[in-house]
Amino acid sequence: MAVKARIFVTYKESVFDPQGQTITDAVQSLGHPEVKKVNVGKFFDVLLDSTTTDVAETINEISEQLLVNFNLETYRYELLEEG
Amino acid sequence: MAVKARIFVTYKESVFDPQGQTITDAVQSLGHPEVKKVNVGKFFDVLLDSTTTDVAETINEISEQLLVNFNLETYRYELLEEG
Amino acid sequence: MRIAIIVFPGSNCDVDLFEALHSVCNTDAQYVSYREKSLADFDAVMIPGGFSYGDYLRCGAIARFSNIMPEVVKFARAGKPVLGICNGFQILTEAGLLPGALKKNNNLKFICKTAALTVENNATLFTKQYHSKEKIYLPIAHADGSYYAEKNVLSQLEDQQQVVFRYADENPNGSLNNIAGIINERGNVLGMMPHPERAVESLLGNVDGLRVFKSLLEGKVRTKEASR
Amino acid sequence: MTIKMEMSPQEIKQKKPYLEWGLSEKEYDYIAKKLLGRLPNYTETGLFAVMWSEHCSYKKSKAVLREFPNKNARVLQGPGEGAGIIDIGDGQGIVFKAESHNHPSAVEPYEGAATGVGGIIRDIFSMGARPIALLDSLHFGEIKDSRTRYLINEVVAGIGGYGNCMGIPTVGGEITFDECYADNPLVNAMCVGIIAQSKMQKGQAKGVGNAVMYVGAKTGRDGIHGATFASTDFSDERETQRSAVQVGDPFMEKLLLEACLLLTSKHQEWLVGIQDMGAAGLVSSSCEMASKAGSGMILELDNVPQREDGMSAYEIMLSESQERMLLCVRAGFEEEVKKLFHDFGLDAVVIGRVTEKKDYLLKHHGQVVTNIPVASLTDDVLEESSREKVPARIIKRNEQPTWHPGQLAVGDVLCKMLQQPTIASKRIFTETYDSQVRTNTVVGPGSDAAVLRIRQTDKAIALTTDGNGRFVYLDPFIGGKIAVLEAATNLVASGAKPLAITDCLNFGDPNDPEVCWELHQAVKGMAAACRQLDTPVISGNVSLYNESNGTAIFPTPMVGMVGLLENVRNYLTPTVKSVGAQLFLIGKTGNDFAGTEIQKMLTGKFSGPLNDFSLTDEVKKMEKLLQANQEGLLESAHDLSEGGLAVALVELVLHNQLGLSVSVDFAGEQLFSETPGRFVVSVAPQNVAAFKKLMGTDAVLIGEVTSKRECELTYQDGKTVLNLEEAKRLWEDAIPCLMKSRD
Ligand SMILES: Nc1ncnc2c1ncn2[C@@H]1O[C@H](COP(=O)(O)OP(=O)(O)O)[C@@H](O)[C@H]1O
Ligand SMILES: [Mg+2]
Repeated sequence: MAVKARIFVTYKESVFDPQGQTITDAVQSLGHPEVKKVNVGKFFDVLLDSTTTDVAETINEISEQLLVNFNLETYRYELLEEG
Repeated sequence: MAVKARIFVTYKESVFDPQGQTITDAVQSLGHPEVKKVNVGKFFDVLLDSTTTDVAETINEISEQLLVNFNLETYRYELLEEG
Repeated sequence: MRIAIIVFPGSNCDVDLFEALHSVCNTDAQYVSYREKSLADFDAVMIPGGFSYGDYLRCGAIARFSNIMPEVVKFARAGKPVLGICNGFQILTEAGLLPGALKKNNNLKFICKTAALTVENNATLFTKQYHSKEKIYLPIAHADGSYYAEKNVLSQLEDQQQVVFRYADENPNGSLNNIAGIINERGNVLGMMPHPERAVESLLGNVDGLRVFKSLLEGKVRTKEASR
Repeated sequence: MTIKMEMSPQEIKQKKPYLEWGLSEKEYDYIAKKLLGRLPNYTETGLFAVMWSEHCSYKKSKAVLREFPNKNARVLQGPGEGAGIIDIGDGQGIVFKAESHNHPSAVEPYEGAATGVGGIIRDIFSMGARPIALLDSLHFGEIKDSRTRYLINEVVAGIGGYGNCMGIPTVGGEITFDECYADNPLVNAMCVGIIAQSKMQKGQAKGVGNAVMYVGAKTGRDGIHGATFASTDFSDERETQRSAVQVGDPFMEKLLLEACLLLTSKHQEWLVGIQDMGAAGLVSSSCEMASKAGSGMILELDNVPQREDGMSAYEIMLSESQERMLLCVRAGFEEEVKKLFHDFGLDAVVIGRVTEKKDYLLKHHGQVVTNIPVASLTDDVLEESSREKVPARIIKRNEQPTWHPGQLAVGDVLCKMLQQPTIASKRIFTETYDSQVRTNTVVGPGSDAAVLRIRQTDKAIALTTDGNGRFVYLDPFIGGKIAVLEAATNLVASGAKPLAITDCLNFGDPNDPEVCWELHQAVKGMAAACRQLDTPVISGNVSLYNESNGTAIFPTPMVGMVGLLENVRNYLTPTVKSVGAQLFLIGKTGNDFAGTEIQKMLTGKFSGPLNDFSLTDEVKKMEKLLQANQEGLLESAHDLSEGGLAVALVELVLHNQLGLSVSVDFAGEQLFSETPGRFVVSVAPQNVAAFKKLMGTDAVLIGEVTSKRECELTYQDGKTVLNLEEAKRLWEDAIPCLMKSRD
């Protein structure tokens, strides 16, 4: 059986997110003043094979090496149930 | 009190995800053969003000009008606890 | 001088850089594949613009893991000149040779136009032939050129004159402190978003970029194009 | 989408699923009775449906296309291959073609436009050429609702997204706006490449036993029936069409481009033929390669690299997954070719062989799923002669009184004119295209034509696209002539001699006899102009069924033209260069108001008959102008198009700080007349005598360049002084402002 994890990557608080701002404006002008703010992030769904001994280690490793740029971004992950 | 929802947007199953493919190749060649597949998605964190009468309706409306491209993508959302 | 032009899958300004060095500056330039494992015999390394790996994860994020990059790092650590242009700049930040990162442009679009710049530091290997605070014009062509670094990094860059080029008149992309190009502390690794290699021939309407190369090649070169 | 249980041949005959795929009952019967002598199975029926679609077979337009001249001494490759090739001397050729992606872009604008660009690039490198430039001709509805703004933003982003990533500069094109394109935008892309003549390739599969190799991206279920989708009218039931949407992968295509060019330039002895998989994917590329060589072919579909599980033969053959190429490789060199592609990280797989018998044999899971003559798919298509009928609006047209603007407040009208989206600055769009990469762009977007130098020579090429709906709508024949003439004047104004054209014929439903008449007349007009100019049609594309919910677009042929400058230093732009230079108007100005921007601005529509003109005279005039330029007599040149002389004059001084003083001997309204074939040029005082002598009565002195930042205009019935900074601001802000507004 395979393991699936979802890694969430977002801009750090201090980093201005022009896309979030643009979308917030667009949503509000579409007639949704009740929407105060939209932030955008990305996620990676990672499928690991069942032999993976230390899932957390793999996830952290690939996030830190490749998927996340710590100058701008932070991440967290969660394990997904098998779908 | 405000309400926060997270909308997850992914490519439909049948749609080719060139980004995911390229990232999968990169992760594997970094020495992680245990990673079988990486797919990329995006999410929107939406902050709604407390007066919002029908959260589900707002979320579905802005997803369908703006956030999701139904030619290629699907979405689902969940309500987040107050952070 | 022998200059290595590193070619990654998806690089596409490699030819332009080669022509600027070879045809215009009469310099010995060589393409070096991302797969190579040696930079011996080269006097300078340049990383061209383009879309390495399609810019699919983040610009430059995947390229930095290629075989050649540890060599580029060694080369830089040895104090030899390294220039990254556009995607090359992004790769240098991803590889940690330069601080900070390049975000999506504020208008969320690719922008190709001529940008006004001031030469903030003309005491570098790459800018000796410009005047201090000289206003020049160079083409930009990028979607992710908005420079970002934490406050302390920014102030260090400013304090140590590491900001080499700054956007003048208008900030096209939202770069902090209007930064268009920075150099490392040691002064041998320059990253810049504008494309000097696109501005080396009067036929194409602009020769303001020529002196980036001439500075590095130090009077040793004969050039076919006189500077303006 | 997976069809688990396919219908049997008998069921197909009874349930007629082919009707939905665009095959008529008559065609089905012909195939069964005459071509095969048996009922076609499910896969075979699908192959026929897609190969016999208009998009692949041109069954409805073939007869008309024969009107085009397609040969002269310079033509190295005419229609019939991935792209046409024209000789520019020194053993080099210029390769070019245009392609429409209208329907995919209407449904999914970003990916539709992006994959349109990707497709046309593959056509160019499949010929062995290095792509060096892209152009795009776009026609949208008026910018007045969010849907249109969305379409524009996404289409423009898709074009830039693909071209920028590939490192091919987008150097020119056009964008116009009219309500008729609201639901059916036109997205036409043109790609231009350069080739050493010794490296020209063909899409052919010959030599029994040679390998058929598949390279590039894996096959998925994308775009099944995309070709037939492009060939049928679509209404609002878009839901069902969505599987036709494909996603572009420009990074993959960049790898494919470099790998293919390495193969075609360095290893010609390994290669027999190469073709891209475009519309109708594997089936059209493979059977066309076999058909062109008179060969047969056997394919093992299990070997086709697949992205999804459980794909049927039908799906594998019809998939329009992007970024794939088909090669015919000399037997014995399969491993070398594989290695070459693997070095670029690409799949390269032998999927079949060339056979002797002229049959098209497909095997899947050990069974023969198709066994039909190759020619039945490609050559035996029932050509349809179309009934033609003159539209009522054309018959009634001559009864209408000729429309005149009448006396005008020229200054105010001109200011409003500069804000018409079709005339206003398109910079917010073109700025998102990398127009300079490869550092050959001498003149980029915003001029009459783009100019690219050819390295290692003194030469340059000039490129333009011109689509013209409004004139063709009023008079297809004269409009067709104007479309070609307009492209030629753009090149001449850039200093280039026109060489050849490609085209996209964007028309409505060909089952409508009126549409057929329009198509035929427009092609006749275009062909006449091409003959006179000696610019053969060396490639092109037909896009029919451009209507939504029953309303047709303006019939809109797009002309992509390539010209040559023997010396790059002779290039011209509209911008005037020096104070005191004399301004000349070339060509007579008539009362040509039908179909003009001023007519649209003042009346809200296009109406009335067009005045005909002599192509012989036009060509003579252009030749003289080219000669004047070669003799170094011109400082700048600009051809007159939308908005006539008034707008053209302002365009001479948009990019500098100079002014103009102009006086004409006609009425103020005629400043907006759009008589075709006119130019305004500037000549330094010392060259005026020589210039006048050469041009004779074709050139009329109308004024001079001044240092005052205004345009002083004197005409028969008045005088206007236009503040140029103000004019420039209006021209620059019009589209950004419209794009920002909200519904
Ligand atoms: N309007 C046209 N004028 C001239 N040639 C055309 C025209 N339309 C199509 N052709 C030619 O017919 C051939 C097939 O065209 P097409 O099916 O569009 O090519 P592809 O298979 O690359 O999509 C090409 O060589 C093309 O140049
Ligand atoms: Mg023009």
